[in-house]
Amino acid sequence: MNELSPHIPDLDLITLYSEKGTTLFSRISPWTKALMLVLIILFVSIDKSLILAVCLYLIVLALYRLSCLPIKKLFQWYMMPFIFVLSLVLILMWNEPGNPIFSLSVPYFSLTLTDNGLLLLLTLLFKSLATVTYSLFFLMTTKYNYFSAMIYRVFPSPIDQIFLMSYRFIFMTLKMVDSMIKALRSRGGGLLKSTRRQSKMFAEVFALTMIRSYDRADRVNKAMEARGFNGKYVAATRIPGIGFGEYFTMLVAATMAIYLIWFVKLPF
Amino acid sequence: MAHIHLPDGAFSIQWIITWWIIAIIILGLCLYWLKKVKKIDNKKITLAAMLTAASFAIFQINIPLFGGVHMNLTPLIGMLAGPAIGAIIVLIVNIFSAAIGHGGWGMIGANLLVNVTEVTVAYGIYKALGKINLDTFSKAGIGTITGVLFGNITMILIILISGIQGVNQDIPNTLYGLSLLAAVNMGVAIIEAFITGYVVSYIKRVRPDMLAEVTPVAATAK
Amino acid sequence: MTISQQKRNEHACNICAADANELIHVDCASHIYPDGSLGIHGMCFRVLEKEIVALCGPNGSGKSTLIEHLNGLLRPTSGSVTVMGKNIDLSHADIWRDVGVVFQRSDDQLFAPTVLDDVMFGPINMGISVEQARTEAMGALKAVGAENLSDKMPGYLSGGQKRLVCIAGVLAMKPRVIAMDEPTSDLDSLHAEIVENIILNLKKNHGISIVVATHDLDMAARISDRVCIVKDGSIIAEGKPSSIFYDKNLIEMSGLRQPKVVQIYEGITKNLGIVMENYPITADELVKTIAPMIRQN
Amino acid sequence: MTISQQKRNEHACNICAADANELIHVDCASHIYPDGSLGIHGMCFRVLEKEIVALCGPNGSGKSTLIEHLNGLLRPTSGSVTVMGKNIDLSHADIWRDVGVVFQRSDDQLFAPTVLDDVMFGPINMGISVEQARTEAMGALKAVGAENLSDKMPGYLSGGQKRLVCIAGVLAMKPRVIAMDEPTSDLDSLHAEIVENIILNLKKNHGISIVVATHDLDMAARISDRVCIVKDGSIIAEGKPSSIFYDKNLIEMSGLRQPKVVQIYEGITKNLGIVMENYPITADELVKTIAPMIRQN
Ligand SMILES: Nc1ncnc2c1ncn2[C@@H]1O[C@H](COP(=O)(O)OP(=O)(O)OP(=O)(O)O)[C@@H](O)[C@H]1O
Ligand SMILES: Nc1ncnc2c1ncn2[C@@H]1O[C@H](COP(=O)(O)OP(=O)(O)OP(=O)(O)O)[C@@H](O)[C@H]1O
Ligand SMILES: [Mg+2]
Ligand SMILES: [Mg+2]
Repeated sequence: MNELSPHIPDLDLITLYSEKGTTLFSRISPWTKALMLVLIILFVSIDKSLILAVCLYLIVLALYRLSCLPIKKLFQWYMMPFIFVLSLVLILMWNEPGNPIFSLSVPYFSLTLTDNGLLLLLTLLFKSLATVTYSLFFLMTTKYNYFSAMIYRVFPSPIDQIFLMSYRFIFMTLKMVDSMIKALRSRGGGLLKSTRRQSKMFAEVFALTMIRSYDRADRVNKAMEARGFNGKYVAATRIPGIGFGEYFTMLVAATMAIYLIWFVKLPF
Repeated sequence: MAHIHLPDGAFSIQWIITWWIIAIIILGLCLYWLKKVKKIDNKKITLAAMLTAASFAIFQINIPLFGGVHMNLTPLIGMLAGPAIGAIIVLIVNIFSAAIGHGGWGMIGANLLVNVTEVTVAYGIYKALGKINLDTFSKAGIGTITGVLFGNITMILIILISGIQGVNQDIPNTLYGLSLLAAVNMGVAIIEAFITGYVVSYIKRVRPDMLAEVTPVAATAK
Repeated sequence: MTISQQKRNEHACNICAADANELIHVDCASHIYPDGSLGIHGMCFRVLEKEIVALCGPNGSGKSTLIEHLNGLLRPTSGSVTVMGKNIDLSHADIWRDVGVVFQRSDDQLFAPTVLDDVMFGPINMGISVEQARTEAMGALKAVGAENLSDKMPGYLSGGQKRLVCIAGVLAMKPRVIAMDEPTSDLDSLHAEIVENIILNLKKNHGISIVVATHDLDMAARISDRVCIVKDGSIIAEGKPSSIFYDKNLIEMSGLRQPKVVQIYEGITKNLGIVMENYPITADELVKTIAPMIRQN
Repeated sequence: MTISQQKRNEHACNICAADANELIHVDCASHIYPDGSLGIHGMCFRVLEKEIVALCGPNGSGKSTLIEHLNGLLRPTSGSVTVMGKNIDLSHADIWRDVGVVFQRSDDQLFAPTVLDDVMFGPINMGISVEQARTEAMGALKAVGAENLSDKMPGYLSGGQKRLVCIAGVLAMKPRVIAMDEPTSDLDSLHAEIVENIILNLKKNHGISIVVATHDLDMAARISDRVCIVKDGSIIAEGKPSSIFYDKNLIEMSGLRQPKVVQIYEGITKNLGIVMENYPITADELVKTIAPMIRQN
């Protein structure tokens, strides 16, 4: 999807890796990876130490690397998570109680960055990067049909149906949007003109995306009814179960996490 | 979208669970209503899936204004799908977003509450303005601005209540910081309002039946 | 040359109503879309057992609208549609089991995350178990030569592969009739040939009747037993390909062009001022007709 | 029969580089999509002044990818593309003025609320006044015979009408080259003929060079001055339609089928065991070739 942004993960590329992957991580049970995701989220929510956050991040990064996934792309994709963390913390990190590192004062206004403020930023950043990296690792090592079967098992109807169908439709919609923007660019539409003209042009693209999604929903629904759709469809892929070794690894990981969080005193 | 997806690690575990529970209750109510009261049909399901995909795809478009803006058009979802299906749509969009690293998994509960507020308020305002003599562009624009405003307020409340892990400032200080954040958000909301206004008036012109949720009159008149 | 040129009167259909091996009978059906445009109008059409019927007509003539009537996706505003002796207005719930539809755009039909899920969708809706549905689905995929695609994501298939999977999805339900809407329009000639062969095969080996809507009169000439010319929402002529396609006035009046083979044969005979004796409609037949003319002279 | 069968070596292009009336020169360009699939590979291609070039190749051979390189929508991963003497990597901003693209799906191209707005979009982006843009747009609509559609909403047009509007939208920018991606695939034969005539007319009356990607070899034979056979991302053969399409091995090896006319002529000559003398490629030519054979015998 070259007309879209390079800093947003490209679903086609992700799917390519997940379909072609042959490393150990592509073979272990998707359920294991899902449970590990839960463990990681719990970990970053409970943990208060920067050191542990960095360690977790490095471990996840190593997993990512070991699965032969593209590192350069990963760093490009960090952009949005970075912005989200910064926009939240960049404002809150000032004037934290602690030892001042840096201070800025203009009339009526003073900003002080303390060690705790900086720590706050870094900790949240690493925690966030750890989960982001793990999510992408999960996506890029798990086959699409396993995901669909998991969605089918986990969510109640009709959420599962909407979810599954939208999972498929996203690819079609992205292609459609991509070609629309290409067509616009081929007539000189991609260049920055007036703000007003530019917003109008994008609004027209968005409106068309919506309208055509509507029409397409109509046609897809017809095609489904032609095959007897009665409000339920089944994702039938068999998902590999969790192996003994995988249970064991998770147990060890969980125990270690608990030990590190509650029984080890770290400087920060 | 309030344009901020709260990242994982921002809230402590108690609050993550709390917001999730509230979100699940709201979703449960929506599901109950859709199944028992509204009797959702197959077509609505397909349509919701399409809107989910469209909303996710639209977010991926980089608008080259002010160095790059992304739109999520959550208020528009409200106007097209109504609040109940809208809630399911934003849930799925949030899950997709979390999967590619935009917003935390643990934060889906909280993010969902913010989005549901936007969806519901935008829907309500647009519908309420239906009786007033106002052009579609303004109605949709006002709906969007108000929706995003309330979404922002919800977000500030959620952050104030749960607190960011590691932040030890007093409430006024935090509030001050968050208001700044909200102000930036409202700036983006103005672009979003303009765009949503255009989008809705385009749709109104070409496919008025798509706005049946908010203007039932137009649908029957067709 | 005998064309059963149907008069647009109400009794047109009653004549054929008695046919015993009739699978579908569309009796003077009209359909007006909500926005007032006329989809079909006074349409009389039938499908017999084990035949391939081609619907040929210009853009917007109502081919797709007719096809959607065949399995109850659309209901006629007036007139009636009878499938396997059942009126679709009265007992519509099961019509989709008897008549499968392959839509114009494959992308709209392939909605499931994987090819296998998609092909299993129909059988599961018929109420059989998941295991059995899987078997049916694999069988159908095999019948179209696409069994190796079963784990793939539909989005990543080529145009031709998508079309095969769509056909398999319908075939898996073992319908009596399959209607295909422009099955070869976006395919290259090799893939188009594959689809043509599948169509012929479905009739021959599975005993399925097939309705094909198409712009490609050459293809229609090659595969169909009967051609219906659709114009302005109704069938203005039907008959054997050889008789329909040699009626130049009829074809041009309908906003079409004769198949290449016919154009060439007519060109030659006209150029020489001789009378046509045969009516070749495929390239092979044309060669067989002309070669002796050159030789015998 | 002379086919300039290009060897896949790096110097293939240097030979033709000196051509003075060359508008576009694709020099050994390769494009790898982000997901690793090969769009084009070692592609050498050029467009001269006032010519119609047909790109023929099976599904997925890289025709659309090549077309998107012609006006800078895609950049080659390696190799280079030169348009009107300017390398698109260095000075890309204006390429879209010189080369217009009509996409495979009209729907993707028509985005404005009315036909006129849509056709005016290009001219306005070129920086001219709205009034002038309106004049240009109406002129372009007239050139394709669609001036009466100007107030309509694009969504409600028929397939053929949409295609005409797309062509007008490109024409309004007065490009030197127009590339069309399967312009007739979803059209009936009458509309296809209209589009064919517009293509011929654009070359004759406006002096525009046209690149047409198509599966329809019969159409390619009728309209093109030069045919390029695309396979696996590069051009494996190019030449006059009469020489390319009579090379059965080449065509079949590329995964295509010869045009109907050629199949018939070859069939006849083979059946009679005579040597081909002419190489007819349109129905008219075939008739003119065969009729005397029958008469003179
Ligand atoms: N959903 C719709 N709403 C309103 N009018 C429609 C709709 N679908 C088709 N029509 C109209 O009904 C008529 C018949 O259309 P239909 O799609 O059946 O033609 P077709 O023969 O399949 O054409 P094509 O060869 O282009 O596919 C046309 O005039 C068309 O504009
Ligand atoms: N956006 C994309 N991302 C990845 N691969 C692509 C993309 N577009 C095309 N390809 C691949 O590039 C190759 C060439 O595709 P292209 O669309 O150029 O072929 P084509 O000749 O136009 O085919 P068709 O006749 O079906 O239109 C194919 O293998 C295709 O799978
Ligand atoms: Mg049709
Ligand atoms: Mg193509």
